[in-house]
Amino acid sequence: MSEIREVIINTDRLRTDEYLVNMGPQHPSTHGVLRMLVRLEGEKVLNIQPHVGYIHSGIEKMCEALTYPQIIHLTDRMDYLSAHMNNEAVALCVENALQVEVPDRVKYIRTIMDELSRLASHQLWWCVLGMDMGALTTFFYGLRDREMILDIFEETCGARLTVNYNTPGGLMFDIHPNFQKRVKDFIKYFRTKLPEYDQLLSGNVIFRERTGGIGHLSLSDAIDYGVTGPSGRASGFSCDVRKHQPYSAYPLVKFNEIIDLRCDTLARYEVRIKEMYESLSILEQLIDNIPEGEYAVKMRGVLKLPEGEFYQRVETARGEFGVFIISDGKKNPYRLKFRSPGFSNLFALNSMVKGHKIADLVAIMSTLDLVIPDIDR
Amino acid sequence: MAFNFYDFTNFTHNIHVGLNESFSPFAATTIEWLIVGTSYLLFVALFGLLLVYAERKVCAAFQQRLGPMRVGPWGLLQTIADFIKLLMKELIMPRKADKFLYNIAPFIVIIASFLAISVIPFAPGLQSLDFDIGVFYLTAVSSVGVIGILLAGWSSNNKYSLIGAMRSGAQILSYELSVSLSLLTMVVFAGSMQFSTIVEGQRDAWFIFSGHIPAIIAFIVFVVAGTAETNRGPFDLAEAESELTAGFHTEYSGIKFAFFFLAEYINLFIISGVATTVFLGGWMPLHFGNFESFNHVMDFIPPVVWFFMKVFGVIFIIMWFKWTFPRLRVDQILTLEWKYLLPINLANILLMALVVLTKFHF
Amino acid sequence: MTNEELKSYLAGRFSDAEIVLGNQYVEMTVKDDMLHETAVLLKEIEEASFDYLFCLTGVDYTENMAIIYHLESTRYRHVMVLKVRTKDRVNPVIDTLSDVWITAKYHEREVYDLLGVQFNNHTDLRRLFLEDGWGFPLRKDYVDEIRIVER
Amino acid sequence: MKSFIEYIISIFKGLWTLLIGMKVTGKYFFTPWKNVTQQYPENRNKLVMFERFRGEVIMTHNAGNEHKCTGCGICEINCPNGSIEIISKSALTQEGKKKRIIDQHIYHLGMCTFCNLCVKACPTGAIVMGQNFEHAVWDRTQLIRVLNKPGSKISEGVKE
Repeated sequence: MSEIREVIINTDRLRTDEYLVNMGPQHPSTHGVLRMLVRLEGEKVLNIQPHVGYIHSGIEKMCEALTYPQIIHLTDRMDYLSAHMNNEAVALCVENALQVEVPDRVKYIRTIMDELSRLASHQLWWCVLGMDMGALTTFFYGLRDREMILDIFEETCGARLTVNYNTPGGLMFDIHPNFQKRVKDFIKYFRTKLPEYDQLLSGNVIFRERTGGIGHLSLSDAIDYGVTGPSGRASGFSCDVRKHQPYSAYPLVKFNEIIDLRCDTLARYEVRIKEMYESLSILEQLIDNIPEGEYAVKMRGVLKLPEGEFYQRVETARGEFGVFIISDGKKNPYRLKFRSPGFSNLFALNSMVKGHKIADLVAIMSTLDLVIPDIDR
Repeated sequence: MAFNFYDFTNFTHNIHVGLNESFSPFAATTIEWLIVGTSYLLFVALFGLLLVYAERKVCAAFQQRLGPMRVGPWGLLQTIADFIKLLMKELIMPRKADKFLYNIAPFIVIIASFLAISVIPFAPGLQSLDFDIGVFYLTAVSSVGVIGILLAGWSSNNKYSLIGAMRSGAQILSYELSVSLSLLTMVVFAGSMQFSTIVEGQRDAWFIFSGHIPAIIAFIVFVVAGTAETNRGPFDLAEAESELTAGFHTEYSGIKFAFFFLAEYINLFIISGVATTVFLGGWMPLHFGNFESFNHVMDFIPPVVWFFMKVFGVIFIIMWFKWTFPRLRVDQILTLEWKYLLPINLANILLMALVVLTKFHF
Repeated sequence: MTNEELKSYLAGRFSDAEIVLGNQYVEMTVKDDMLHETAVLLKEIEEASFDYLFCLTGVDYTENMAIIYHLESTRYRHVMVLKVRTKDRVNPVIDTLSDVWITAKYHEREVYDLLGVQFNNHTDLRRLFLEDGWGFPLRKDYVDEIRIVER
Repeated sequence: MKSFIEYIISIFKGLWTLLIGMKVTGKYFFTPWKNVTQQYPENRNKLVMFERFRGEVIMTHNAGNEHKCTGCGICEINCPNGSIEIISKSALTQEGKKKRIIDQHIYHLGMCTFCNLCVKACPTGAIVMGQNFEHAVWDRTQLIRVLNKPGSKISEGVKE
């Protein structure tokens, strides 16, 4: 209640025909425990205030007491849909600090895993978007296809979601003998299913009417708010870390950075759909060429980073993920900061929803693709 | 008492005569009311359960799932178990709810559905109300239900419920127009508002075939508007669960929620039943001009079976809509009605009048 | 610009700032009263145009607090690190940069929440994750005997 | 007039896209044998987990009830959540020397995040990840497990 009063008192007063609605923490479309204080006039959204922190887990504080391999396993739990990329960010950061060069095999496998989890994440995003829009069937089609990727993860990494596959200096295990065959099967299968996604949702007149021209986020706003990932690229913000500061095997593959200048919900949707095609093409380029070699560099039992500051950026499915380690030479970091993409993306929401309807708020939020533990950390 | 699957007229007539012989006319009428009322209640409850089960299985099949499989063979008893669960649940009322309106709302919704169901002819002789203004009556009572929805949303003391109810009000009031106009098109064609006459007029060919283009347009408009009027499918704005959690029935639990739930499925049945009666020949078998042997085989299937086969066909199409399309936004739903369906409908009535005047039909 | 060019450019432009070439990026430390002015210049100057703030970190260095800004230019794609230290540790105060980069508004709320750094002129300085009266968990002297189990 | 034609065309185009969508769902409706869901408790007998699946930490014992755990405590150090506790005791070797051996390898399943760090760190390969994933119990105390079986001892030839 106090916050509601605060809004009434501090910001401009509620007019007679305006009212406040709490969306969340338990609401079907917030995808977790996010609460938004929505100021409405009839169906029209005037203003929203996101309130986060319902599942704040203090990961940054916990990391100050953990060793680097242990930190990696915690990053699974932030953006659980991009677990591989989060793992990789910390692993790369530690490797850069220790100046360890990992074998090519590791780079290739890491890139393949990144793209697989990007695909899995985008699939889940697609089906959840459909569900938020009221097309419930998309949910099951998306999950059906995602299941194949999760099976690949389970076979090679031993877990489906919290994989913890990267370690400083390499990988936890070598790939499973079936890995390449399964990935190839998946690529073949998913190439036939992606057009169905288009037929079911992208082409649908109701869907296009509902998303086109909704939720405008201009380029300057996107940069100012730090909106990255597919959401930022749909505003014309060229922010793909894979292109600008390539890591792992990304310098070796050819792919396009999908940029859309329409800045609306439909653009954010189409950027992600096109990114799925790009991910498939990256997988096709890499999967047959995994070089032979070691799957991990032999590292010391207790990793101690040299004194200094180390930053590593990677591109997760939601945008730019950063790890900032300040080390004082001990086995655990002095301060560790995660720059999570969802955090910046969420707060751009307010500038996008003004004047739209409640249903648009749900659609816009869906195309931002928020994962709440990523925001709360 | 002769029992005949092909024509219930004698059967119902015999009951009527038998009751009048044994009791005074007043008592006989009362007993008839009770029998009819009970049979409708039973029918609605059982058919509602069946429809819920069918919806789950159909939606599961669309989504490559199996649907309920645990309770009973193929999960057949699942909805009964759910119904028992709903009966046993606690009835919770929000603290500042308007008690009287809150309690009465589910009944208004379900009574409106019962009123509407009474004019639908299931088979020859199996129709409780056969007005000469049947179509008019149907359009009138089917719009009463929205009052219950509005009351439910208003009295719940919940903003989500209120938004849902207001959406539903705007939606049903507009789509009522399209439903009535598309029915009116067929009334122009049939030349009667009485359901039995309308069905009788389709003995040789169903209206959707004999009325060709305008009838098909009217059918499509009717199915779309009917879907919207039952708050289903892509038009389920009133209970859009990703936006409004559960819309107007957010605060209802237990049997009161079950009433809303049941009413939704009865409405689905009514819309399909009316579509069947007016466009698809009601309980009339499928006849093709001069194919005598084919027509004879079709006659062999009892009219009740014909009626329910067609009803399930229409219900399946409406379910197909629901499980395929994304939901519309509230302004788009009104755009669809006022800028698309209504002009099409008006033009269609003119076209139908022309067709009738020029006798350019089969 | 490469890191060396950027370093020499910044050294010429901001004479009283301390500029070093770190592990990856050029790191520039400014006085806390110069922070806002420097940030505006970094964003506005044509050659620098650091318009994208991608990371804002608060650090507790036991004698004072540091705020570290990671900046990137979306036009030239060069990256620099802007650092500032507060004068006081117990009641650290610093100028907000939320009017320069909007995203800083929320990152600063996070820093305020976890480290207790006050930002001058911040329009909406409330706690982000934790309740009022929780304490500042990322400070090195934070103790919480109930929730933190030392091993 | 032009806008009127566009209006008519937009209706038909819209209807066409809707029909395409219905074609996709309809295709799956009429091929129910392609359903993808599995009925979990019923298919339990046929359910095979991947060999690397991380369900729980177990300690392998051979036929003679011998394990390979020396009680060195490396897994305890490597565990990020403190879900492993090693309680050791001192015992006399055959030569009469005093030596620390494992008494109880306590594993708190409720705290475990299945990160595989303990298994990776174990110098003798005593603990491995098991495939069992059905961890529901009635009482939280049942989540605390002792991994070395009662009466077990360290097998011969394991390097200390």
